[in-house]
Amino acid sequence: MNKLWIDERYCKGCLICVDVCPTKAIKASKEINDWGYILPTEHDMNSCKACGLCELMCPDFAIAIEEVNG
Amino acid sequence: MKKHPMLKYLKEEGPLGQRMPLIMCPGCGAGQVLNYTLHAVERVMNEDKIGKENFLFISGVGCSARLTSHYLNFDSAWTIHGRTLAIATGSLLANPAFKIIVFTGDGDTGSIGGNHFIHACRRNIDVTIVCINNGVYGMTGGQVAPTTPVGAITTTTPYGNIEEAFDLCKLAETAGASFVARWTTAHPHQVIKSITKGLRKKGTAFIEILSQCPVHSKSSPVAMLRELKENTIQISKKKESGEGKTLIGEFCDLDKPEWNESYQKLIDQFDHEEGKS
Amino acid sequence: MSRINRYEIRIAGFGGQGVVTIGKILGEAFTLYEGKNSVNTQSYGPESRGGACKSEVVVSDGEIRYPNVRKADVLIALSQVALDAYMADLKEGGILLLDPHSIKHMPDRHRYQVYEVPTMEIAYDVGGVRFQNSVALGALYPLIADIINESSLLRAISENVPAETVEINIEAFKRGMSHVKRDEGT
Amino acid sequence: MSKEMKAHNTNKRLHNVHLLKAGEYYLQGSQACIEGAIMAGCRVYGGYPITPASEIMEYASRRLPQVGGRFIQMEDEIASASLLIGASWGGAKALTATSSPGFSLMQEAISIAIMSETPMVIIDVQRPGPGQGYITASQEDVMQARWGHHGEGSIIALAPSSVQEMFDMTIEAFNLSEQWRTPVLVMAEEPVAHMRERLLIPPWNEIEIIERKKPQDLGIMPEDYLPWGHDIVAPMANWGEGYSVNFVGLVHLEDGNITKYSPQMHYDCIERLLRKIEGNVNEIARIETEFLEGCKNLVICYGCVARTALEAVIEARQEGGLDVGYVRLTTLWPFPHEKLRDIVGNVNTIFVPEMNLGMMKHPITEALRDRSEKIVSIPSLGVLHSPEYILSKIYEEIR
Repeated sequence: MNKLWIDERYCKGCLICVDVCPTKAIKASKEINDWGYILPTEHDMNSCKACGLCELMCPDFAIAIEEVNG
Repeated sequence: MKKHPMLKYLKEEGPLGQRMPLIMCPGCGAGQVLNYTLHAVERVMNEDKIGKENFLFISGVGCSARLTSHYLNFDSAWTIHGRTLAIATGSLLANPAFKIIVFTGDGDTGSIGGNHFIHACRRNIDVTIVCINNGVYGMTGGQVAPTTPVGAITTTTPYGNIEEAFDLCKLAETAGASFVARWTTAHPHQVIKSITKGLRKKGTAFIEILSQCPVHSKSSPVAMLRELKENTIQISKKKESGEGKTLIGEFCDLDKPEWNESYQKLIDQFDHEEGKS
Repeated sequence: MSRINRYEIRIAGFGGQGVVTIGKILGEAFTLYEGKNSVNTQSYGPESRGGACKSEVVVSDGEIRYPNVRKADVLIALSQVALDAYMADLKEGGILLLDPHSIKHMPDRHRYQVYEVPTMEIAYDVGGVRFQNSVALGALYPLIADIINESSLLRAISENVPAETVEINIEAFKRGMSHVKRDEGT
Repeated sequence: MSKEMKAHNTNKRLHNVHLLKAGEYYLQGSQACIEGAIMAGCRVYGGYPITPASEIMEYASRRLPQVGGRFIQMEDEIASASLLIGASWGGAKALTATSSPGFSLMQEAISIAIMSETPMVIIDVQRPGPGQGYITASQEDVMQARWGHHGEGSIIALAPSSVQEMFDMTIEAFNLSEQWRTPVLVMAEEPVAHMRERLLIPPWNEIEIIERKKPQDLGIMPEDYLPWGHDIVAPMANWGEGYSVNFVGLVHLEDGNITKYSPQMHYDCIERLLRKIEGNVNEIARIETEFLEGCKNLVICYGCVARTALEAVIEARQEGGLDVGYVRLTTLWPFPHEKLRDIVGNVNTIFVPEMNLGMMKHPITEALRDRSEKIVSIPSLGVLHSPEYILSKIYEEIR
């Protein structure tokens, strides 16, 4: 199952990644962080195909998918 | 912790401390344009074996301009509002081999930078202009821009904008740019393809990218990205679809003499010891 | 009303929480409806959203010369970043009004009169985050009731919000007033 | 003048129904500035976005149409300043506001406005420089205000320090520009443009408004009219009034003729421009003073720094027991050398707090060098001095 990495220092909670993910592998979390942002979090990483669209469309270079095969 | 694939091209830390995050507002299209541009630069560096030191990023003033400031792991210049192309011309005269990417906005290019814009295209200088068009002056607080649609309410058109907007691509094409394209931030792969082409293009490549400004349009980044997709139509399919949609795609791709290339011929007529190839 | 000389109120949070509006409303209430002199200033980071943002009001019966807060009598902190940034300028024993949901850690509480009011939560309950500033004003009122009348605040609020939301804003103000409680926290 | 032309002449206060009623308001300095311009009869605004002056333009875009005026956002600051020249000679009182980088771009237009004696008002909400510098408070343009334009000639520059003065001084700027046929600069700073404070607006018909002297009013016929003659301040016929005025930027005779060049004609043309302003400094320039009687030390300041300086002076006198006087330059240019010398006796130290590294300190030194043992700059960059900071410098020198 691939692993989702969010860099809380950079993410501003725009949630574009959640919207563009073709397999709905990630979703918006409930928590608000110190800067008042709602961060993306894992929803169903089994469905993640590591297509990289979330990384490609991220305005703040704050998301990365680590491919874990097998 | 796995990092974003393009972070290696940014300076997260400097010798005197933290430099990130980007100053952009949440969901701003400009950050995405930087993401796409770095993908294109990486492709040209790797496939064409061009060293990182040949790349030069120049920006003016405004939200688009903040993509350089102190973030890039490249030579970069965050300069004067509207004067990017005059500065780029200077760098090219000093070193014609530079691969120059100009980050600019619809105000930086179409308003204060208008004169330099049309002259750079006329001269067809070797530069890739990445124009982030969000249809508003974002950094200063949502004022009207030369690309704001008629009727739009902004902080300086409280009763509706009465002025027609520029078509920056037509302007570039008419002024003589050899490569002109328009995409949106919702078309990442096409943007990367066009910027890559622009970097390989000899002469002025003007790539306009329609981009979202969530703060000044009181809308969400996600909703605006969807709108950018729905309200645009690619040039190849233009015939079937009706009016009202903005044309995107690659509008012109000509082979024309590039300024330095022509000037090199002037130099070559004189024999220089070192000039003789 | 007691005479005051440079009573200093600072409101801080991130862009979009109505920090600037609170300052403007307070200034108008004091000057137009209480006859006091007041100066309202605001600082804003280059980013209008998500950046640190503060607004200040200095109130005085006499002339106000230096316009900025020297040592705040009241600090309203609506986010952690804001609290960290501006707590140092709060007078010893000054009033610290904060939103407990967005403030996770608050060192040396004992040095100030700490009051808590869940402004964000009440705002959502009343109708949305855009009413957070009226909630905060409502929470502030009882703490400075000796220098301002409720009617002045309500009138200033109604002058500064869209006409159709005046009722909801007044409701938010009342809710804020009733929910503010002294945090006796050890 | 044709009927349409008369109706079109936006200089008259046609729509006074929308003027702010007399009374008490709580406005931002940027808003007070536009209300002042409207009261003065300004009906044309051209500008360009720049932090921290955009609020002035935004408020103008809302207010001007309401009073029958016209607002335009131009393509840049060069265009905005050039627009003022066209509007002024077209018969309108015209205004723009910018900040330091934009102010640099406007210098060429200011220069030709000085040469052609074109009334216009420019608000400069100064920000730190050079380059993009920063976006907060600064007084680093005060020398550019006087010496930024190329060539000789002088200019009038005022320095507001409150929301009330953003209103009053914009009116004063228009009156001075019309009275002396010159560009007038209002050298504001970010704090005074953005702060909100009480603003008292008098009834519009009680505010003294000065209009440019007209050849028609002096019975001067078009064929006899000298656009740059008749008096040290020449009467001004607008375009469209049948006087066939040839606006020129070159050295010229009083009728605008530029062919009869001679060094003497050149000297006469330009020397008059300088004398028109500098020669009338005592009438134009204003100074405010407090606690000057027999004071041994003195603070000379201007703009919003004056607010901090007065607070510090009062505290130094009350708590420190020091005899410190206070002088505020309400007008920066023309610099009031004589007035200063008339009111300042022999003192030990003159403190000059400025939001720069020492600029107005130079003309102050030139004027009062022989009246004070020491003239000490109190510099601050990008932030308004705090009273504590000024006090610490005063105590450091005097204790």
